[in-house]
Amino acid sequence: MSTLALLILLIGLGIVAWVSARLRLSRLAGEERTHSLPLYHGWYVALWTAVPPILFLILWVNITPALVSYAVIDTPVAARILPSEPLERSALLAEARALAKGQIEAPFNADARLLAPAYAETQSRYDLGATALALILAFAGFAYAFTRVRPDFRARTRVERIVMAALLGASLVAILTTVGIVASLLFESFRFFSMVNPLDFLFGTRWSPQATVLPGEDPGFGAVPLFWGTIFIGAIIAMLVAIPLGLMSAVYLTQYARPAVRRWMKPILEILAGVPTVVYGYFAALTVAPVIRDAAAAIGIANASSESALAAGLVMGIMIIPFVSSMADDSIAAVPGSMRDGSLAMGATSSETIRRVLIPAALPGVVGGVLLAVSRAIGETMIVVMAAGLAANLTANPFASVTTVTTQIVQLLTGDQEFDSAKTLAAFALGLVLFVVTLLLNIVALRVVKRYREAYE
Amino acid sequence: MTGMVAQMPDRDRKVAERVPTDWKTGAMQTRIRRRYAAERRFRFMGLAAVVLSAAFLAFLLVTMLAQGLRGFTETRLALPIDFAAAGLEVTPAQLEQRGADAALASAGLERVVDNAAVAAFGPDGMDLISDTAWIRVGERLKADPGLLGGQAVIAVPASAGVDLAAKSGDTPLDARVAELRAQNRLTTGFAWGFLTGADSTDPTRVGIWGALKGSILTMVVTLLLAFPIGVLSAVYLEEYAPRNRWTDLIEVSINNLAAVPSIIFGLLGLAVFLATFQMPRSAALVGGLTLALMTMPVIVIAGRNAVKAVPPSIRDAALGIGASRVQVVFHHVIPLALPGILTGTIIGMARALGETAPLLMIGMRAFIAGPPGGFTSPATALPVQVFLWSDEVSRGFVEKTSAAIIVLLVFLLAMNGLAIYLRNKFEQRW
Amino acid sequence: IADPAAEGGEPRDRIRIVGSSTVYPFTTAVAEGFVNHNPGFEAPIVEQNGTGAGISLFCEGVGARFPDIANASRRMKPAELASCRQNGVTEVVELLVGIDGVAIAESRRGTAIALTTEQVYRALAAEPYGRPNTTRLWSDVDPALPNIPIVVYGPPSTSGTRDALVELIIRPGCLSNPAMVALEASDKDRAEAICTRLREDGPYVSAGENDNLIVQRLNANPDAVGIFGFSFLEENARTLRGVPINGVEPSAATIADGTYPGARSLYIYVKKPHMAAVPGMREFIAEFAGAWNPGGYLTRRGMIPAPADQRAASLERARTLPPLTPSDLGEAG
Amino acid sequence: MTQVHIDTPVQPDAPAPHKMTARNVDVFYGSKQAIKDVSIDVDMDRVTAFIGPSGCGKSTFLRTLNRMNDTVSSARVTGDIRLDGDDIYSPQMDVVQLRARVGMVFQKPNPFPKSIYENVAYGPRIHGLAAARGEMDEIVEGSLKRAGLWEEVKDRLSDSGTALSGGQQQRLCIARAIAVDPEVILMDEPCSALDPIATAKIEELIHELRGRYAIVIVTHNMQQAARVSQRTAFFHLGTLVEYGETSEIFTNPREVRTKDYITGRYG
Amino acid sequence: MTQVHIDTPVQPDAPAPHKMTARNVDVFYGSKQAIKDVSIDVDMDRVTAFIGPSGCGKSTFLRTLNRMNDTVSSARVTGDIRLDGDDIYSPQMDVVQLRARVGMVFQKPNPFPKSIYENVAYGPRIHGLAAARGEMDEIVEGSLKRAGLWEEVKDRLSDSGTALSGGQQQRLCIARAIAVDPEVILMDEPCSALDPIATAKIEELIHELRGRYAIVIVTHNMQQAARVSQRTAFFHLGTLVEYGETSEIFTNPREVRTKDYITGRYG
Ligand SMILES: Nc1ncnc2c1ncn2[C@@H]1O[C@H](COP(=O)(O)OP(=O)(O)OP(=O)(O)O)[C@@H](O)[C@H]1O
Ligand SMILES: Nc1ncnc2c1ncn2[C@@H]1O[C@H](COP(=O)(O)OP(=O)(O)OP(=O)(O)O)[C@@H](O)[C@H]1O
Ligand SMILES: [Mg+2]
Ligand SMILES: [Mg+2]
Repeated sequence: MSTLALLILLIGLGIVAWVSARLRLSRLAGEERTHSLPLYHGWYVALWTAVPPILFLILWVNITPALVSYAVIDTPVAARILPSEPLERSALLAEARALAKGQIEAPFNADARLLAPAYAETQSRYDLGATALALILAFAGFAYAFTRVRPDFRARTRVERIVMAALLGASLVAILTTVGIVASLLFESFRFFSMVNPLDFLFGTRWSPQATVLPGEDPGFGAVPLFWGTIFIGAIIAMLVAIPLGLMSAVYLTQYARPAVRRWMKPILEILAGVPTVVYGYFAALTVAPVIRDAAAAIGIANASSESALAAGLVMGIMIIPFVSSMADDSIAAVPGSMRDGSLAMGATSSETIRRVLIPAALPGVVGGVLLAVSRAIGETMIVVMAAGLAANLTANPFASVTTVTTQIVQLLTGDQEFDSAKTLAAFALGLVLFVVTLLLNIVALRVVKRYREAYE
Repeated sequence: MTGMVAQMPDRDRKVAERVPTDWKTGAMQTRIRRRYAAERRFRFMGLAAVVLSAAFLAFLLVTMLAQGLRGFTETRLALPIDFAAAGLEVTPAQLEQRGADAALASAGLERVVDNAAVAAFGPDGMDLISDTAWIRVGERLKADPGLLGGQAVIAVPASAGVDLAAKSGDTPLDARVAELRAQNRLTTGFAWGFLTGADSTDPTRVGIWGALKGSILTMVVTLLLAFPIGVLSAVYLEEYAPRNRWTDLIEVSINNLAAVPSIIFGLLGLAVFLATFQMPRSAALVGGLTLALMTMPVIVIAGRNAVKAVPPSIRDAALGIGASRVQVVFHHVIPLALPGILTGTIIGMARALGETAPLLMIGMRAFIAGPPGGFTSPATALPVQVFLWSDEVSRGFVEKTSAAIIVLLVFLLAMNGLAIYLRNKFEQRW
Repeated sequence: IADPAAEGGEPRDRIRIVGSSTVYPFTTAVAEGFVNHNPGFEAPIVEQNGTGAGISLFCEGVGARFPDIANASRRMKPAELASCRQNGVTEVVELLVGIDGVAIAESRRGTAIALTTEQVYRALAAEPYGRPNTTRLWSDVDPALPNIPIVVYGPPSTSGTRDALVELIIRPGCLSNPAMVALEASDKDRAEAICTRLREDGPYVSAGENDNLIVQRLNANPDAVGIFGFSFLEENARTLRGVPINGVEPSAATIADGTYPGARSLYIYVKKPHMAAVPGMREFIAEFAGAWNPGGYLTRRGMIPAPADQRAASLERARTLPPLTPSDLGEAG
Repeated sequence: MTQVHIDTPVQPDAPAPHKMTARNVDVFYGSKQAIKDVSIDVDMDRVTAFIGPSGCGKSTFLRTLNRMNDTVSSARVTGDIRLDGDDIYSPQMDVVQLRARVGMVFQKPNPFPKSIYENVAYGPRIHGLAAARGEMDEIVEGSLKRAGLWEEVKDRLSDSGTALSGGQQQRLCIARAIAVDPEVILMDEPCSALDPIATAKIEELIHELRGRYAIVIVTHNMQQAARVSQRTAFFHLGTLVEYGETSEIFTNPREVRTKDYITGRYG
Repeated sequence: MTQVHIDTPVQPDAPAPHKMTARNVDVFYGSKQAIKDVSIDVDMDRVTAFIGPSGCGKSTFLRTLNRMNDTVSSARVTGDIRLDGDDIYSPQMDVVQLRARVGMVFQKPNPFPKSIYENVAYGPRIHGLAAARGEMDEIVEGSLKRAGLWEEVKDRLSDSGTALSGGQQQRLCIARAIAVDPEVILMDEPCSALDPIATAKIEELIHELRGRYAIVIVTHNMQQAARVSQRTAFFHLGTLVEYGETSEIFTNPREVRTKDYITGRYG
């Protein structure tokens, strides 16, 4: 029986179990009040019936291919034709299996045809076993749970415990993801650092990665220009745009604008954050960058690059406006209204109230928001890929081309180079740095925001 | 209290010294005028910030529209073909069967069309019509097999050069196009092919459907994974989690994941899904998994806020009549928090839909000439398509890139609009 | 438990192609033509990951997990073939599909200059002939050249065009000096460094992979020179002009006959065992062979057709599929 | 504080068992003690009022009586609280059943954002009290009638419960509590958010319900305590200062703090 | 409602001008009328108390007296309110000055999250009342002394105002209001968030301030109104039910609603 059919059968059995548990309960209980509603008894028995065999099936689906393959290897045909080289052998086995399942018509290796019947035969034997085992499990589970159905049985508590386990499991996915990220970055980074000295990487000022690192030579993996470029674009230029615009927009919308204006303008500004970054990148590269270059040329700056830090930073700043403004908005709104009333009642004007009371009181929240915005900006990729170029310059000239960590990751991993080289691995090391920096930024930002929230709650 | 009484004489002495403030003096009036001026300036700065930000948005959208709308049209050339004389080895009966495309391709339709172009427009005829004009002719034939027996004038897509010359000029073909236009052989129409086709190397033939379908498949995977996991963990963290080091760790992870650069998720996908689990490269499945990990924290955070916003009085009410905590959550909290959760989900999904960098990492930047068949077949996604087209050699791709951006923006604005609508509709009902 | 059959990967229904980004636009065009002309087959997947990376992926083995075809903007190296064979990829078929040029170009509004490979090397190398590069103006390189600053927009170090630039122009410019030839014999690594490293102090600007942007920059800065694939020059012939190298201007003709130094042959490498196992391989190769002739659609996309005799030879190979042997490469190399 | 001897004023004649008894109850929020050594009895057919200045622990103590404090993770209860002689904090006690038997009405009316019918039917539904739809209809009607709301809402049972006026909402909450057929009803300042007319209605309702349930009511309004209760407990800073017959407490308090509070010297 | 004749109880002897007068004031929130036709006088050297059940409009009316209702966009005020004879709702009236002259203290102490010194100095600074640093020091010291807080905080003027206890915070807010040298001080339930001891301190402070300012205080606590005020206004459902000498209102109310309220029949 195919796995899918078996799955459907098990679900069917679960439904039968659900119904029969309810019937049994109503027969046993009669008019008596039961501890748990029939529904929970139904679920309890259904889960016991269906879940163990399904878990078994999942396990089974993952291990049978291996078991079947080993069984096939032990057949006389296989002993005769299987090559000894592991890769070839495995390719042959895979093809034989595909032939046996009818997934392909012709194999790469003609020998696979000889092996296919053995595969088909073994596979069907194992499938039969799986079906039998699954059914036994289902009935055993059913019997166990069914006999426990009694009016005073606390089925609800049991079922709820399972629900809680599911909830806990879901929240662990976040941890798994974090672990996955750290593991995948750390492993490759270690390999990189075995080729390149970490100090050279972190403090070197020349970024010109070569695929192979010759001993005794500057490997060109000094990431300082990348770090600088990232900070220059993401934390300096973008913030010069985003902080004043975002903060003032938040102030205007929360303190001055009529509710109708606020209701409309806020979501409109939020669209700025919803536009895909690849669109910003295109916009920056094709519309903003040429304007900036021409403007630079017009004011006599020679050699203005068309891929300037300014173009990327400017557009990124625009993208970040809603982050700053919504965080500022929240923090200003979180300042108790009594502060504002207190100041107004002293005869302060609105702007005095905002500047001297509200913003200072909201400052930690605003700062936290800005830090989050910075972390978002330094992680931004596409705008820089498309608009700021690849030149790892260590320059403070906004009209020059600079590059960022994320851009280099994309370049290193999608450009023309061999895998496993220092160049590829460098991408993971850069990713690790990026991850650590955003982690720190976030922890600081969340601390700041939280402490400040607590101050008012 | 007794202490206060003791100080009283001292206080009274000091207090009497102040003269009442005179608000009518000139200095005071000037001061007040200055304060009001500062107030107006400040307010104006606020307004300017809002207007400026909105103007950026408007400028961006208008630019994209202006550049992209032309991408939805195509230039067509009226091409007379004499099928009867061309010797096409295909019968009308064949055209009505399933293998019609193959029959036409092997019958040499391409050659027939090329010859017709040379016959109609002179030696440069083949440069005037699109390389794939014959496919359009084939479609006409399939729709109307009767044409095979005679002559017909069929509007076929013009080549990229002609298209460009007709739309914007300033190309080597300008003169030729003017001539054709004078002969009334040039028409412009809506490029349906753009909405139904897939990637191509020829700007006159590219379509957005392949990328769109890739995006849809990716989003389906993302939604199916991120939504339930996100909602369940939001509920767990907000309603059940004991305050201890573990939950702190989960919280920190989630908040951090929501801000981790998207490209890092790409690296994760590369290392875990592709390298460790051996999943197929370039597949929507892997893209969806990667984006789901990215979207999940966004949903968790929105979900927690929504759950938090459900007034505790509702929980008390349910607990007070003997509902268990799981019943409280599933009967009351989740239904009431749902609008908030959905809003967060839509916003997270919109972000995932616009995401490019992680998809580049897992190989969704390949050239794929047909729409993806399923979750494991190779696919691209809309934003990646935009990125790829922006890098194309041919100038014809500029307007196609903008057109793709318009399609992408329409989707995103619709999603954001829906989120805003939900938020406004369900905002604070209690 | 590890499955002994799992390393072979799942069976495939479509062709997978990897390799050079230079050949990529042509291969994708062929892939598209292939789908149009053979509606029954799935569209091939074409990835651009560079000649070197592509060949190394290609050479990893025979079977569904491995690509069927590698695009290459240069010939396979004997070492690469050796690694192929080591992994069981014994039957590799080499097909010459056409010729591409690395064009040096400038805006039509600028002062026309002509260069030699040696001048280019001296202007762009990090250490021309072992000494630090101090040139700032073209006239520093050679007094005969105009007195304008050296601004060269070229491919980044991650790009295949960069490899071609180095192989076709920079290295020959370097090796035109006999001392360097001698050095190469004595200290290969040092010679490699001197002859292939490009300067990073400003005049050579690594532009993005996006060649369109280079074109834009040249239009903006008439004194600048750009280096990119010949097809971009053709596409933008109205605004750009090719810079003659060693007295030869880049054009379809000079590239095809090999007189332009920046010309390179484009290859695809095919695994013979895959021809039977992957659906559509034969048709795909046939499609390629139909498209590379003069007037074929590849040439309309900027590829320069190979000379007629080479085309005929390739066609014959596409039919008979003779495996590549080390001696073939030895003859070439 | 003087130890209050709780048995004196309660039952001078018969040893009828108390519905609920609390003995030496302490409640802590983290390390902060909110209730100190409180002992009290709750009887059927009586309304017991808790009074005292803000923050003295009235609500806290009330919530220990049906273990609603379990929801506050920092809260910890010691001492002995029994319902019909069963220790409600013992592991054998099922909180869900406990809360069905000891219902609660809150300060702010908190109907579910569902229809009026569903609001009342929710409790019976989760406890499986009605087998059929008709039975449920009966329960809903009966509860609404006893809560004195039936006449006002019988034609719009499917309207949202939140669309009612404050006083109606509070009566709906009472109906909801009654619907699961509890034995004790705890009310935490049930009228403090209501206008005088609605307040009067609720007070009247309490009078009517008294015959059937043991009722405990927290109130800020001393006049209200005097009007509705038979017995009054005065809390101050977490301790039970005085506990006795309402008439006595209001006319002749034994403690000076009680007297000061009742006459408005503080609070 | 019977029209209250407001002149009768006020000044039987002399026509000394009132500090503030309100005549026929209506306040609307959107279309909902919160205050109906209220007329009242506020005099120097007197404390006027507003009492009434929750939601009757006490705060609303209080806030019309220094135009704090301007901050509620839906609020609309009609009628005539004068400060020293000037219409405070006329376009010529500068709100900034008005609020400096009519100070306000709120229900919940709301010191700014700044130092104690800066809290008090804030008003004088924005109004430019102090030319030099020394002058400002004097203002701060004087205000804190008058608010009876100086001795408690003089050694920690640079500590944050929010670090004080609730009662101290409220006195800080009073000091802050005093610092701009107002003529009228409005207090909206200034003690409702405070404990009895802090309340007593504030009540004492009000007694002392009475000599210098016209004071209006809203309170829920009738005993408090009786203790601190000379004149009392009783509001109900937005109307002014009774207004007169405190002693009279509490001992001999003319209206039955007033009496019911004072004796705890409702509210
Ligand atoms: N969840 C909690 N965590 C910590 N402390 C709490 C909590 N709930 C109440 N408290 C504290 O316990 C004490 C008693 O609070 P409780 O709410 O029982 O008072 P109350 O008498 O009901 O007051 P009120 O009349 O204002 O309702 C107060 O000091 C309060 O601050
Ligand atoms: N900003 C507002 N918008 C709409 N209605 C309001 C607003 N503020 C108050 N109200 C309404 O106006 C009426 C009077 O409210 P107000 O706050 O003045 O009462 P109050 O007597 O101060 O009550 P409390 O004793 O509870 O403070 C109430 O019905 C209230 O709901
Ligand atoms: Mg309470
Ligand atoms: Mg009020």
